Amino acid sequence: MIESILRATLLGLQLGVTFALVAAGLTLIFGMMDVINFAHGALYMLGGYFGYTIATQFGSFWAALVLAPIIVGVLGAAMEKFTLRPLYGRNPLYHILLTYGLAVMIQGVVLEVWGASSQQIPRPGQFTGSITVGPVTYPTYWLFVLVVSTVILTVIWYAIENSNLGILMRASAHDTEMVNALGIDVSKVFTGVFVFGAALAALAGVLLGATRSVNPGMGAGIIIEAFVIVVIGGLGSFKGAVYAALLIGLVTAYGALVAPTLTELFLFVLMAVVLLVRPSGLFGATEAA
Amino acid sequence: MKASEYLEELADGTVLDRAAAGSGSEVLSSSQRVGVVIIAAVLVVFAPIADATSPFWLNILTRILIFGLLAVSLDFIFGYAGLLSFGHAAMYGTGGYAAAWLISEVTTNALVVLPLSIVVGCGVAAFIGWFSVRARGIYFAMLTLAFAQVFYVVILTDLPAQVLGVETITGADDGLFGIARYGVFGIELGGGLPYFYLTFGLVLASFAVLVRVANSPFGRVLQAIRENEDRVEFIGYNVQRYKLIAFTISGGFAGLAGGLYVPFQSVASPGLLNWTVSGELIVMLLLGGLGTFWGPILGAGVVIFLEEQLAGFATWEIILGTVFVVVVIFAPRGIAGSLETLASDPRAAVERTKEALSSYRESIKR
Amino acid sequence: MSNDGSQQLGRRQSNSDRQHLSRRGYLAAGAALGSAAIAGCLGGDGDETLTVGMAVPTTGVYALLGESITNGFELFLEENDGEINGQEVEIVSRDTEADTSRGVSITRELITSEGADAIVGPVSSAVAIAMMETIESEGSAVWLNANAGDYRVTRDGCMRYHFRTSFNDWQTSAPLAQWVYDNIGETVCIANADYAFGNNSREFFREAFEEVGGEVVEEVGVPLGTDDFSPYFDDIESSGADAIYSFFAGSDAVNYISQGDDFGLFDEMVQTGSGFLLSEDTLPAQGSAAVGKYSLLHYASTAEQTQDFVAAYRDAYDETANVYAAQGYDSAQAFAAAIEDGGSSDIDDIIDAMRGMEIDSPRGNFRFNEDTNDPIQDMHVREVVDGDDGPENQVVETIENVESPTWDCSIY
Amino acid sequence: MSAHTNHSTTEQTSRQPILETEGLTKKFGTLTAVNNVSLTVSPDTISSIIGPNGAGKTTLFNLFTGAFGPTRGEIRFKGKDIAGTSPHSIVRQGIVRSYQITNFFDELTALENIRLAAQAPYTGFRARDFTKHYTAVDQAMEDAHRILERIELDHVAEQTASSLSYGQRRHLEIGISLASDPDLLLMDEPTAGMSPEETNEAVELVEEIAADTTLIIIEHDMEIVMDISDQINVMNDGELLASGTADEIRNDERVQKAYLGTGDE
Amino acid sequence: MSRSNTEADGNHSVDSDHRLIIDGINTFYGDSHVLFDVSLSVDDGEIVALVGRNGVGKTTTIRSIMGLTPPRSGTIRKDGDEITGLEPHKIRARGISWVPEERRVFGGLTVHENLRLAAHSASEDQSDRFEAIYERFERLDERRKQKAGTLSGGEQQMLAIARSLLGPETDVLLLDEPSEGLAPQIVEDVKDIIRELNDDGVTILLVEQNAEMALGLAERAYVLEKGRVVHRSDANELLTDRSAMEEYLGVH
Repeated sequence: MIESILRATLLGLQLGVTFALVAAGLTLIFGMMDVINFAHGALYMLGGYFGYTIATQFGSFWAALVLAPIIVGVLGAAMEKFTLRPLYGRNPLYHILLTYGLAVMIQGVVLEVWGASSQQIPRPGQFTGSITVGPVTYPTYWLFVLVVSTVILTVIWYAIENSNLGILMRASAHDTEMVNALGIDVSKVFTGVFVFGAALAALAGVLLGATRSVNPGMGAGIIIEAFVIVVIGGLGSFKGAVYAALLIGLVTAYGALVAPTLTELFLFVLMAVVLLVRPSGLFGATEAA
Repeated sequence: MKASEYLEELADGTVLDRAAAGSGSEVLSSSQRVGVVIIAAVLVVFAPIADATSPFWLNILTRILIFGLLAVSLDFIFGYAGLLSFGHAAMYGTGGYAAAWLISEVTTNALVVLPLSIVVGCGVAAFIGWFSVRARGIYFAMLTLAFAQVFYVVILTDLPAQVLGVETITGADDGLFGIARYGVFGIELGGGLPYFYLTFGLVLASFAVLVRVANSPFGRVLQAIRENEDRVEFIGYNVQRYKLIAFTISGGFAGLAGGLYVPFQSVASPGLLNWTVSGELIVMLLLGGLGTFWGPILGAGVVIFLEEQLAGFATWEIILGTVFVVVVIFAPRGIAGSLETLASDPRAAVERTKEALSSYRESIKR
Repeated sequence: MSNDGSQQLGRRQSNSDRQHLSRRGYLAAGAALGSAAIAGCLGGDGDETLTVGMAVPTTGVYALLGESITNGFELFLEENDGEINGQEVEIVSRDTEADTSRGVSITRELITSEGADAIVGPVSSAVAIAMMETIESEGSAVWLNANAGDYRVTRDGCMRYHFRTSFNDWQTSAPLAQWVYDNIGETVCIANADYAFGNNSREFFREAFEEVGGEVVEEVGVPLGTDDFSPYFDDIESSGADAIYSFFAGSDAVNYISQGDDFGLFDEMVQTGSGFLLSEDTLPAQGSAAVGKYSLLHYASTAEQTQDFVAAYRDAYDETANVYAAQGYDSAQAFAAAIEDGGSSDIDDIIDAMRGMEIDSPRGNFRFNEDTNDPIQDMHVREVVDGDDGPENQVVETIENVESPTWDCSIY
Repeated sequence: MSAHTNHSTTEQTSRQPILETEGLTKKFGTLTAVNNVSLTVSPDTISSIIGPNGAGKTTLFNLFTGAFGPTRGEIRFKGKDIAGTSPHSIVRQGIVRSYQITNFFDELTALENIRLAAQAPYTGFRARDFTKHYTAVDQAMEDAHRILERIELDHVAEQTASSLSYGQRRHLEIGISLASDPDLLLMDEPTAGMSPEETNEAVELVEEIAADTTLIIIEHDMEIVMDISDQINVMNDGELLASGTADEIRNDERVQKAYLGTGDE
Repeated sequence: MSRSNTEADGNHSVDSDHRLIIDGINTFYGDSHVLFDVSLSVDDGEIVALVGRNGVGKTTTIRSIMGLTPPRSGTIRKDGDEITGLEPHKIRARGISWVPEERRVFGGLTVHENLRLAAHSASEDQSDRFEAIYERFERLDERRKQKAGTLSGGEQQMLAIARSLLGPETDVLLLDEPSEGLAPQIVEDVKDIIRELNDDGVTILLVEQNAEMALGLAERAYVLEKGRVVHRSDANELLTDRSAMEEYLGVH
């Protein structure tokens, strides 16, 4: 019993930090550009597929971990420049339709290129066994995912709090026009944030693609979870997304222990409750602004 | 501009105004009414021909009408009253399930079942709305999404049966199947043509009712809420209650659409309630033209037609996705908006297209 | 999260059906009201072309299955120059997704608009159950059930139009019970995907296992489309059973096997299950984690009698033929034989010809039960071993002529 | 520069106040926007609220209209405590506010803007409110036309509000408030940004309205304030510094120090 | 008044004295026409006031110059180079800096972060300039780590001005309603700062509702009404012209 709770905790944390990688991009993109990016799940999926191809073709997981986010980042840049940018300043609804269209498109492309069957990214050789700590035996690779994601999140967190770029991002989420008038080319920042978010989602796709199967439904599967996280955390808040992702990760893991069929229900009830109690999410900016 | 400003604009609908045709005046101008009547007449005449030559097209048409009704019900609350509901699938699905259950257990009489579908749609909408109408903009959308997904999961996991300890109520992931079509006083409406006429009649009537309500004192208050929610409150209207009632009315028509769709398909499946249905509906609305009432029906028609036609192409998702992307970038007022511009001033339409293209080039150059 | 949502985000049509595009385009141009469609509706005698409607998913978790069925069907046609009994065969393929409502729509469309003489599919049992009403009421096409194994189609439907060219869920579960009891142990933990098909499999297996004297000590239901299985492993492990019996398919099967391996689930317990747990579509992704696990299916790509089919399939599609491809192939065989035997594409003639028919299948011969149209076939217990191109299934025992219950169905 | 002559001082004191606050306080987090304000407004008078930016004038208005509830204290309107009542029902009870920044329905016509407000008392959730055509609420339509004439916008009735000139928009703003048939009208800087002629017209309109409505006005133009007010309330830092007639305020030392400063406006 | 005479004819020639020339700009918000052929100029080292009532287009003029709401026609030149229609960050790079109405400091950022952000757009390292800024704005120095949203109105105004001085060298400062909502004493402080900056050589275009304050600071003034320049003159001259003050600005 204790073991299963500890394991579920580890799983919940691991899911939390990887979900946070996906949700971080989503929330930052919303914060700065007011874009509700429905295609974000598709970018995560592309990460999984590029990761799979690279890992199997070059036989190196590490190449996949580095290259897939770069490729998806470049695709994200193109997406931002050619489809999103002309729509800035319009009602965010149009971005919903646009990115919905993009998600459908990318899914079609994935089916064309990779086909419909489930794949899995081969794990790196060093992480095949499992580790036993106290009462818990846990697969090494899963711990690796937990550690790597946590490290990346911490670095991002620190950067957002302290670096010039982080200050820039927070300021842009607040008032892009003012940032622009201070002499900063905001459209470059937009592209940068979008690329960054896309690469993070792709990174999560590679990391999870070696524990979960890579399949054409994975993008649409994660986007709703990501939305729930972003909404609970507060649209535009990175900090909120991280906390909410951990919350959702743990709810998912514990929910499976308690009442598997109702886990999904918990997520939405949680989201509804948070919105009713704090309409702008846990760390929403609306009240402060 | 700040996010919060957009949200405010979204909430009070000032951005949408420009997309919405006919705001500030009558919903559905008299020339548009004539158009609706003509199209309706054509459909009445065309139906038996289609039935005799290619019943498949009659089927498509029936589906388009049902989805058109669903789209108009959403347009009433979203395009007209400015509340983006991301949970319309819940009312649609529960209305459908109610019909399925009643038909299998009680009666196939449409005069009994359909009103109850409407009541169930209203009830679910009132429940969701009661929690959600206090929120605005994106938050309203997210709340409706959350509650609708709750209904989806409840039906998918057959929670009522689990709670009551009976074998099945919603049929879980299988849904309810073998649902017969309606009869009215012993007249079977099982065939394609009778069912088409039933649907057609009800959709037309619903359309007329919604247009009428939109043009009623109540409806005008909704329009004002879309434009400036706060001020409506400060000229003495109970805005929350207006929103709740509007959402409930809209839910009733969504329930009716479900009640028409389920016997038509002979199954009620949990997929009816999934968020993707709500998402597809919004696509239909934006594609057709928000706030125009007739545009969304057109949008429903185009989406269903494209899905059917492109289904022969291996890459159809890519094509469909591209169509959405192009429309959204170059024709933000939807098909209805483009048609209106084209009809009123063809030269301006050409100009606008040129403008749209050059501003696109401009924006990607930077 | 359930995968139901994902299946709807995009819908897609089989890419194995390209030659058909031009006709669809032609129809799109408005000719749908023309003579081709009318001729199709009339069906039957004097009809030069036979129309086969493929009602299978080409998107979502079941997409690969749908594609394989179509490939198998087309392989047979190619081997016969695209003709059956001298008549040209046209395949019209439509995506059911795993959406019951859509399944009904396209079944209706295939029959009424395309004038299909046969409906092949579907993959999902929920879709099959939903389709029953339409097939029955249209009454003009034979239904070659190429995968949907839910016994309720036999029990509740019991339709003369319905022929299983595949299996039913009793066949892929119950017969394994005796083998597990004899070869592995007396206690079993059942872990299955918590939906109709998985639960049917669980019930059938438990009944059979208890009947032979074994004990089911734990049952673990996992929601369909689960990404992370580890929270469920503790219950399975702590049951202390000798064996696990599972029903999972597609990405669930991949996740369950590879994560179970990660967590050392199979160190103490022997994994068994329905054949879909360890099939050609999942093995490459499961990799070495799959080795040493047993499953029951009416097909094994390594079986001797199957090798010609596997070779032909590899030539055509550069892939190892899976069970779904075989089912598609057999659907084509059954249809062709019925047309040739009956000498007509009239629905009644087809049904008469097909009743009790024996098929020379790549899986080994099978015949239709004369009361239920369900197959009577050999079932293979298979073990995953390391092959030349990665893991593959080796038949360890064959249970012959497995005949399922009739569930009070007597069609004729 | 004398007090408005329409209302005599004896009349004011002899009648029950229309609006009365007691210890009214509103805090936003750590900021106290309105601090322990007790004031009295007599019916059929013009009261002004003056004070520097941030003194709490607008917050006071927002408390009166129910935009938010007070942290502490009472607001009595016609003897009834209305603190915490929802804005729409406060409007129905007779307190209406007009805005400094025009705040109406840009895409609707001038007539529609007014008609909507005039319609409120005649509309509820009865069947006919859903089935009738909106133009068929005769009483509201008549009221709307009457008010349009009164604010001299009848010639632009069919133009959309967004196409009106600045001055016209200001009039429309007042018209909307009048359409709600207020007993107590709160006006936020009715002359802000107006030219001298426009200002004169606006003052005339205000005085005309005052003939049958109690008014509370936030205004910066001291000359106007001194000219038309029966009572002047001076606020500073959320507190009510002084309250009295024009002469009393003019001679109040605290007011001179805190607000009028060096000025000889 | 030779200077104002040459402008009165409306035809400007490029003159090296003119830091900033706005020539016949027409600006729209959507379909609504806000500025009508507005022309004005600001010379090197000057303080010029742009006054008028609410909603006459003062802020729009500033926004047009800054590229936030680019004019549809007309030209804007800085030091003789046309900058019309450039994006705001490019205009900032040319030395024009903007202190907006209502200050618009980044409330969630600390005082120091606000300044770091402004310095970010400069090509060279500006860390040494921070100290000069903090020396000038002592109140900010004390509150380096405080969130800007918690500052008082006056402090926020100081921060907004300080922020405009970091980044690329500022030689033209566009000040929009710096006295708005400030207590009289604080307004005096703001005036002092504006004078100091001007003494340091910064050219200033000052938009004010508070006409007396603006005219007290400025050398020259333009009066806007309904989107048009209706008056231009020496600031003192306008200040003493009671009828003009009353007519245009409602000051009695």
